[in-house]
Amino acid sequence: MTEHLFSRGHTACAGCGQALGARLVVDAAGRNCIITNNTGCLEVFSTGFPQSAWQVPWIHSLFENAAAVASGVEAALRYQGKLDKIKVIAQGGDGSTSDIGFGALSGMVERGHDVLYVCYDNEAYMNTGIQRSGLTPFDSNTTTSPPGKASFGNWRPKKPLPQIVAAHGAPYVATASVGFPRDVERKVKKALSIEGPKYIQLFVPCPLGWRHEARLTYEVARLVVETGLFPLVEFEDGELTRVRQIKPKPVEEYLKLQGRFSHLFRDEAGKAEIAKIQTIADANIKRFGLVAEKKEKAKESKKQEKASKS
Amino acid sequence: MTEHLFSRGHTACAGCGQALGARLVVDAAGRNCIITNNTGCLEVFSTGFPQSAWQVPWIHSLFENAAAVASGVEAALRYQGKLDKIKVIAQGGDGSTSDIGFGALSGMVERGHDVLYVCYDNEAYMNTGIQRSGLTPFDSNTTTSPPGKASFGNWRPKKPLPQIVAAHGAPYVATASVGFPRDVERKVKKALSIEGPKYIQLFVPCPLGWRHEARLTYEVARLVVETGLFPLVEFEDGELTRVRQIKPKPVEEYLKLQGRFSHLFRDEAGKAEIAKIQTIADANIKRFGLVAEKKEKAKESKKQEKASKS
Amino acid sequence: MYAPLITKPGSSLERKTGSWRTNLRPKFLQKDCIACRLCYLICPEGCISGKEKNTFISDYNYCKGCGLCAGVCPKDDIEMVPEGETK
Amino acid sequence: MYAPLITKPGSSLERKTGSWRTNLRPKFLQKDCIACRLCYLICPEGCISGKEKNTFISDYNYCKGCGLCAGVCPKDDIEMVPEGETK
Amino acid sequence: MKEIRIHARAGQGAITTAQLLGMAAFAQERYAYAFPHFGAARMGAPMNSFVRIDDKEIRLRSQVYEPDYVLVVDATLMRGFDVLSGLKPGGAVIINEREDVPNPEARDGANIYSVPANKIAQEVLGRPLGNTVLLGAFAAATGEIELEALNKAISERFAGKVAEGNIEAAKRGFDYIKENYAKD
Amino acid sequence: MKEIRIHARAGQGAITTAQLLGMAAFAQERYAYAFPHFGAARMGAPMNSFVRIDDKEIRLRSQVYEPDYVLVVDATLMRGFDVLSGLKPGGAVIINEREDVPNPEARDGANIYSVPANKIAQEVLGRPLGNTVLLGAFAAATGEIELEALNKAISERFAGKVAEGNIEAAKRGFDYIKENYAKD
Amino acid sequence: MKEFLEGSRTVARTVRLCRPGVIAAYPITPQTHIVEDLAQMVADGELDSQFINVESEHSAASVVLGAVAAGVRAFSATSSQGLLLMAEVIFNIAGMRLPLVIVNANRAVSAPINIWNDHQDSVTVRDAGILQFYAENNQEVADLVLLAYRVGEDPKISLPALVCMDGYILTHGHEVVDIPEQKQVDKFLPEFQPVVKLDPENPETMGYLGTPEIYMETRYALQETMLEALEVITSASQEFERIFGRALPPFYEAYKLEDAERAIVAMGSVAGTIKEVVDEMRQEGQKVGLLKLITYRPFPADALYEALENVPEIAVLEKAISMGAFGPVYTDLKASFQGKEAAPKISGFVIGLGGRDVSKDSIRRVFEELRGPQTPAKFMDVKTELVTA
Amino acid sequence: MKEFLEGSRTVARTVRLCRPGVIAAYPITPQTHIVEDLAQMVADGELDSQFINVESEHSAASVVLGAVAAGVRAFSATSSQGLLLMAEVIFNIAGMRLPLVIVNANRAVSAPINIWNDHQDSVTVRDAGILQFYAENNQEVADLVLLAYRVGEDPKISLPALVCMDGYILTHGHEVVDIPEQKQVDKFLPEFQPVVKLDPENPETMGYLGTPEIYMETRYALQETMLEALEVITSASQEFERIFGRALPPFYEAYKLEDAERAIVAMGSVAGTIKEVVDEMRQEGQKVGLLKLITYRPFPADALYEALENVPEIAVLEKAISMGAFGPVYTDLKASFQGKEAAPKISGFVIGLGGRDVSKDSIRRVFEELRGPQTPAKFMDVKTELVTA
Ligand SMILES: Cc1ncc(C[n+]2csc(CCOP(=O)(O)OP(=O)(O)O)c2C)c(N)n1
Ligand SMILES: Cc1ncc(C[n+]2csc(CCOP(=O)(O)OP(=O)(O)O)c2C)c(N)n1
Ligand code: SF4
Ligand code: SF4
Ligand code: SF4
Ligand code: SF4
Ligand code: SF4
Ligand code: SF4
Ligand SMILES: [Mg+2]
Ligand SMILES: [Mg+2]
Repeated sequence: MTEHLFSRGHTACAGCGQALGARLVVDAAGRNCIITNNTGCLEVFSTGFPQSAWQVPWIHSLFENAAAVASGVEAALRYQGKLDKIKVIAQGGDGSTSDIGFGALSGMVERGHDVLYVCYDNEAYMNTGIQRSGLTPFDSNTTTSPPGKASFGNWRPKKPLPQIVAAHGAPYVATASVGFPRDVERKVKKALSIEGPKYIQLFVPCPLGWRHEARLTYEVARLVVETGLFPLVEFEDGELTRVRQIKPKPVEEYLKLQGRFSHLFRDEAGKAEIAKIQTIADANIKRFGLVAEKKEKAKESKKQEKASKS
Repeated sequence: MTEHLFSRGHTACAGCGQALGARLVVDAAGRNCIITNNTGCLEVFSTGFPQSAWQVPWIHSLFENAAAVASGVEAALRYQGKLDKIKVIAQGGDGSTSDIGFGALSGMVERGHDVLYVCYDNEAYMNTGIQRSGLTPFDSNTTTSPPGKASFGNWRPKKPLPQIVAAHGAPYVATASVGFPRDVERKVKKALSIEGPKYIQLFVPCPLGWRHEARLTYEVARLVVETGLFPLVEFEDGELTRVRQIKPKPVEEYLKLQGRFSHLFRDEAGKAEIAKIQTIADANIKRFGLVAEKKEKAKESKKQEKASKS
Repeated sequence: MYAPLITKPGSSLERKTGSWRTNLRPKFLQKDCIACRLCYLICPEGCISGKEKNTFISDYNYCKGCGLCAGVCPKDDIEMVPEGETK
Repeated sequence: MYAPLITKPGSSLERKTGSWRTNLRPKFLQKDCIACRLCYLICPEGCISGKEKNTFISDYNYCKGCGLCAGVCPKDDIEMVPEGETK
Repeated sequence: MKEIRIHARAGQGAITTAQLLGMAAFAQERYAYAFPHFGAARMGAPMNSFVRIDDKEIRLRSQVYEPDYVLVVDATLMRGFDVLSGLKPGGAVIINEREDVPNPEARDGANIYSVPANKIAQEVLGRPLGNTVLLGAFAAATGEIELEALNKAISERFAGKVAEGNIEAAKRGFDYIKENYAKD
Repeated sequence: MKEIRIHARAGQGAITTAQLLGMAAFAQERYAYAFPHFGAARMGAPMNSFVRIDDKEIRLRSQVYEPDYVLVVDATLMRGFDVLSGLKPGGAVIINEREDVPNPEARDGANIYSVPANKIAQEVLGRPLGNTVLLGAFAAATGEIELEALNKAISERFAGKVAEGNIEAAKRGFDYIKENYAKD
Repeated sequence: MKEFLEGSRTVARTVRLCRPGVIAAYPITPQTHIVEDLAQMVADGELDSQFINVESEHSAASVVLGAVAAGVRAFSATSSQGLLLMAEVIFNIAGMRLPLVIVNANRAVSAPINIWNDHQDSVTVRDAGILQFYAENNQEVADLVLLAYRVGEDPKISLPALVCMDGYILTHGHEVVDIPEQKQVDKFLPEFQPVVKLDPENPETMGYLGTPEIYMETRYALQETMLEALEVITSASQEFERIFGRALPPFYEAYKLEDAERAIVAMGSVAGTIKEVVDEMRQEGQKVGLLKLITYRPFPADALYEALENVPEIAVLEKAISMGAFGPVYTDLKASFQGKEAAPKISGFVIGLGGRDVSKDSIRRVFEELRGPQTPAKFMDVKTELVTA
Repeated sequence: MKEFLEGSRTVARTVRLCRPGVIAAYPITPQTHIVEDLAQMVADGELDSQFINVESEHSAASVVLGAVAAGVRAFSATSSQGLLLMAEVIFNIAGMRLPLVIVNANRAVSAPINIWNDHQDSVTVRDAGILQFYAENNQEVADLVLLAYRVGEDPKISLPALVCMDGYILTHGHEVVDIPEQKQVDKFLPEFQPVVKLDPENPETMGYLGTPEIYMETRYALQETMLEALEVITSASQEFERIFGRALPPFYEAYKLEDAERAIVAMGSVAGTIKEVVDEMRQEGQKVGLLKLITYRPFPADALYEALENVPEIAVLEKAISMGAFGPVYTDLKASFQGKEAAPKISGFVIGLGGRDVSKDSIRRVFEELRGPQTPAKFMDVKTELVTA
């Protein structure tokens, strides 16, 4: 059996996108890396004492500090003169990354540490039972953004974290999805070839939290890209440098597979909500030029929108 | 005597840009506001027990949580049905805003609270004696980024906080400088007329920490804008909508007034550093189109830089 | 002396999560396989191995039966079958 | 009962920071003033008052002598003078 | 006081099962304490839940070590694990039977009830979730709770169709025991 | 043990002054403890620093309540504040004199030395920072430290021109006392 | 009305009866069900409250701080790492004299990370000036939430309160509880009348710089107020019984203590198990008893002394320890006895850390060990061989 | 070499001698001068170390955690709010058994905000499993930094340590100190040999999930290790004297205690003032003495009992209090005496909070008050009228 650097025998749910994602990342990184991990599903399902799934040096400290711990590991390697040989990777879920651990991530990027940060984006706090995070998408049903008589679920848009990190001026920022495993591999390798702080936001479906069948993880992870809801993009030094173009599918195709959106398929009001979600996809398509033929048009309209100067 | 809402008798240093800035902000906001304040010079020089300079309800809790406390105040006012009558302002120095309190600010913006956040940017931790913050500019001499045999001072660029907050999608983001007091007034009023999270980064010279004469506060605050080092810009919903155009002056004019840059004026190596700082100004001028005649050209080159799509 | 407890790298191999599989498991038909390695890449357990065409196989000691491999195979060369059936 | 200590709004007025001024103070010439209010706007102490032309004045009980008002006045109608001098 | 141990995999409703049992006891004006015991469980991982039932307030907070009854929601858990462990002499084990997993040998006077709960559930609910069938069987086998009380619990816990289906499922489980096992 | 209280405004070098005094004592192989006492001082706000000098290790950590000597770096602080407060009988006060502020009346045998320190500093250093002048005057007036020790302290604390200037300033302060005050 | 409910739901239902205007919390196992239930109530329009999904516990505490400062009753819940991350804010809330209630689902602290029950989290903030109550069962949790609001909001007190419930054991345990009527609660808990608040009509400055001239006085006032809270708790507990017809002893519950020769002092759900063992051992003729400590801060030193002075052998059973020293309750209790007339043997036992189950057998062994020499911090039920090198 | 130095500079100089590879800190008054000095040394190329300007104390502690986990000696410094914000990380570092040294410039905690000295910050983390030492003067601070590294890095111990120095009084106080030679330090403090570390050659998994099956054992090991540290401190202190030719008593310093009828127990710089008063009162013929506690965690309970058992009246003087209870040292000390043969009168006094100056007169009054009835937590030098409504 070909040995992976993330071993079987971990305790993730069947079909877990994050388990898949973590394996892709560490296999792409290779043996000479050190990983720091925030608290979350990944940490729990890979390190229940006395077993560990990790074949590379790995450390978990707290929920919010993987970026800071990685900064310390990086500084230590720099001090030891080993930084050219050993790569440092910090990782965490969307919750730890966009919310409680965002200060530490922002600090790490601002200081320019030579660390790749990977955010496993399953769009909610899964480890604690599916609560809303800053990366939970609009109208998603989570236990702290439940639909109800007075609510359609999460009432805020998904925090645009890749753009935010890119706005920090990080040398490399990318989004990726486990629906495109080779692309994940390429981006991890590319990131590790660049010096300074790098950020990859990796879309990882969670069958348990999203209430889709385990076998649909791959499909869901492709559809989110193909609808335009999660564009695959790359930024270098804050500038958008590459996007994966799509032939947009309607968002329903993506939403209907998942229990977390099932409340939108009940009545007319739900339809109106789906239309709003379509608007989000359309805005992404426009903003990032995801569709080839519309490329020029998009540029056009951008020009018109252009800032009025005073 | 016309009554200000920030009273005289506070204990700021003579010529303090932050004292001036705070007065401009609260006077523009008017009586019907509640202010939450991070720890920092402003809090210390305005509220040494038993005196307070504030004529509006004001609260300080900790160094890092003004944005969260403001979120709570806002929620309480919303619950009481008073949010249309009372404005909520959170404020803090550059250190609390860009570093330790950035997680709370990011969370506040992400959740969409109806709060204006004002960052008093004096480019270092002044209250604790002039240490480097994320907003300290390149090569600035602070006590934790001192020049020395092995250093020219702060080795990182200033964290692009306005762009970062704008990338969150905040409805309104602006930069301002106490060198342009009426502009400050206008921006505060404009911000308060918009619903949702707003962010103003207000440039406030610190004669003590920057080692410039107290009487130069106004001039320094103008020159930083006129050199392009601190562009006055406005973003709405993440898009740049307005900039103040300048006739660029060389950065030396700005730097030479301040002791924090005096180590750059000693020798040739220093000159090379000043040239780097000029590059920063030039990049700003280009990126934000600060110079009228170059406007079209800037657009041109932007087009060329445009992302290659795959 | 009271030592810190230490876990060993890859010791999760001791935990045979194959027992979690209660309904279906993948059957590798080994007929039309083109060795695209997609199944290998996509398995969240990392329990698929194989190199040449028609050699891919899952380690049932760990396979949780999620069905991703079957879904991803471009040649429909993997089928999910009830637990009882033989490979 | 042990009550929380409370400060009163604007009570900083009790603190006469004018005593910090040791060298110079602004002299409002009240000659060429155009009532642009810039001095009023720029004073970090907020201790300048005035409405009409040539009525602007500083409250020396608080003025720290920073000199900003003198610097900002477009008409050079404010001058920094040694402490001893009279207004 | 009677103590019950429930074996299931995370995601198979062991907590709801325990809760329904407690609710049923409460419906009979008895006291109950129902509580789960996880590892940091992920879907599929083995876990337990426990129930205590008594006529007076329940104060004991420890896990159940010597159950009077055991419910096995997922028979595959019996592979390599002795579900009879700690069972009080004369206690009962109710198993959601599965063809490919043999039931344990009875010992120490244990009563073993084997119910095709998932199969029944598939028929009644359209899904192989045999928990309420097992609870019906439990009511019949042990007499600790009455079927009506269980129905009341189910109607409180679920709504509409789901409730109806589960009430039917419970009844089927109850009947299955009555029909297949002589009272003892 | 001798105790010294220094009055200044934040930014006027009270801490350095205290430090130099301690260093000078140390240069004479004595022990010293020099420490500041701020409010949350901003430039211009009144503040104190303290020095203790002794022939043995100094253990006392409280503020100085009954100084043997007082140094007034900024005479404007005497407006509305009695700098003699707590002064030991026969103690000395050395004041950086200023025309527009009257010196206090001597009482309880206090010796009051008035030195145009800022003026001298302006001449010597080109800046009205009379601290080292005052220290020179202190040396002359009290005999607690020797001028050479003070010079040593200044050379350690400052470098090059600045050191030279301050050594000259200290000397001028020393001489000023010697010339203007009879020894007592 | 009596119902069979999960502990977390019991809390959520009780909190709803308290009509908080702002709820802010950050998810952490095993507190999550509490806030999830509250979120659902708000989503369903059953609870008129601003529910703020914050980005960290530091901010959760800061949001409720802001809300109370603006004059609105507020609620939060947390656990373990969350409470530690709040520590700075909790000291601050107490120092600012802002009353609010936080429910803590007691859980062990990292490292190693562990999501199961012990008391290390809440005892760690025992210095802060936040009232602390520990519940044996879910009825008590509910009752203590009501009491905590009532005492904390008393204008004489104006302090935050932490209501502690054992993680999983109570939070995820379903049992029979009596949920009071809204009008009973409204009677017990009148509208919140803040002592100070943020209000443009009367602009106060809150959270000023406390110079050495007054800082110590504010700390003194906090300590004295804490001690005054002992009285307020007593009267509130009487009022509680009057309104709800159910006793809620103010500081502790004495169980078969009168003639006890050996007694255990303990907090939280383990008290139930101890009661069972006490009953069994009493049946065997052994004079054993229990003192269940409910109010841990303020520490009712005198009341405890009186309750225990005649018991010759006392075991303090704790789910926490101050590393390198002793269990916190043990330490406080010993301090309350030292130098007094009664000099019982007081031993300390550490038990049930990180979800280690506490069986009846463990308790019996404590009663037995208690007869031996005095022990300061004996760990029960540990496999020492695992960690001995 | 003897020099006249500021306390902060003394620390920076000593830290440089310890050759830390990574330094991370966040500024907070009155710790700032320490890190500023270190920053300057790095900028000047005089110290080969990675100096990380972090964005918060939570991250400062996390950065040094990461550095030590990667096998490099690390240093941090903080104070007050900073230490509270680190609390979660400090428990974690201790639980992960990572040795490092943090200097804490002791300062009061908010609210109200106050930048002056007391001990509330460091005592608040006394449960964490971090060694705690308190210094009377700057020589002792320097010496304790050396000792802390040596003990913490001992492979039997492998624990973090907090060296506490009084804010302003010591950090900003200039005095005569003897800074050791580099080669002496290198002898006392050999290269750091981590017990576990992150290394691709030998890939360990650190900070795993500790299930109930093993969690309690890790806590037990931590407590036992803390107690073992008592021995290691003793032998390190002997070694210290051998190498540096200067005594550094391991747990406490006894000052005129042998025949004392009244004694004060205290930590930190106030001990100096007390010594002065003891000398004065001895001159007056009063048999008074001092026990200066240096090692607070682990708490040397037995050693303290032995040192104090013959003193009939003991005052514990503290710059901290557990609100609603007593001073932390008082509590620990009382606990160490309760049930023992010697039953002195032990009174608690709270003093010097938030920079309230402690004068010789205050100390005298404590000695006098000590004669009166036992007091649990008497606040000295407070203007009670300020806060009594
Ligand atoms: C300070 C702190 N707060 C809360 C928690 C509880 N907690 C642990 S993991 C987690 C959710 C993780 O969510 P995410 O980062 O999205 O990772 P996921 O589990 O979804 O992969 C939470 C809330 C904690 N461990 N520490
Ligand atoms: C948790 C915590 N860490 C550190 C501090 C110390 N501190 C108080 S104010 C301050 C600097 C403030 O800098 P900035 O926010 O830029 O405001 P400024 O004083 O420059 O106006 C620091 C480091 C603190 N109060 N709390
Ligand atoms: S809950 Fe979601 S993220 Fe966690 S293990 Fe299961 S599938 Fe993976
Ligand atoms: S230090 Fe700077 S910011 Fe602070 S009061 Fe002085 S001038 Fe203003
Ligand atoms: S069914 Fe799932 S776990 Fe099993 S081999 Fe296929 S992908 Fe892997
Ligand atoms: S996915 Fe299908 S074709 Fe590709 S390697 Fe696997 S079995 Fe072969
Ligand atoms: S000198 Fe400065 S403080 Fe005085 S009035 Fe002018 S601006 Fe105001
Ligand atoms: S700035 Fe000059 S002209 Fe303008 S109002 Fe003031 S004094 Fe008059
Ligand atoms: Mg997630
Ligand atoms: Mg600043």
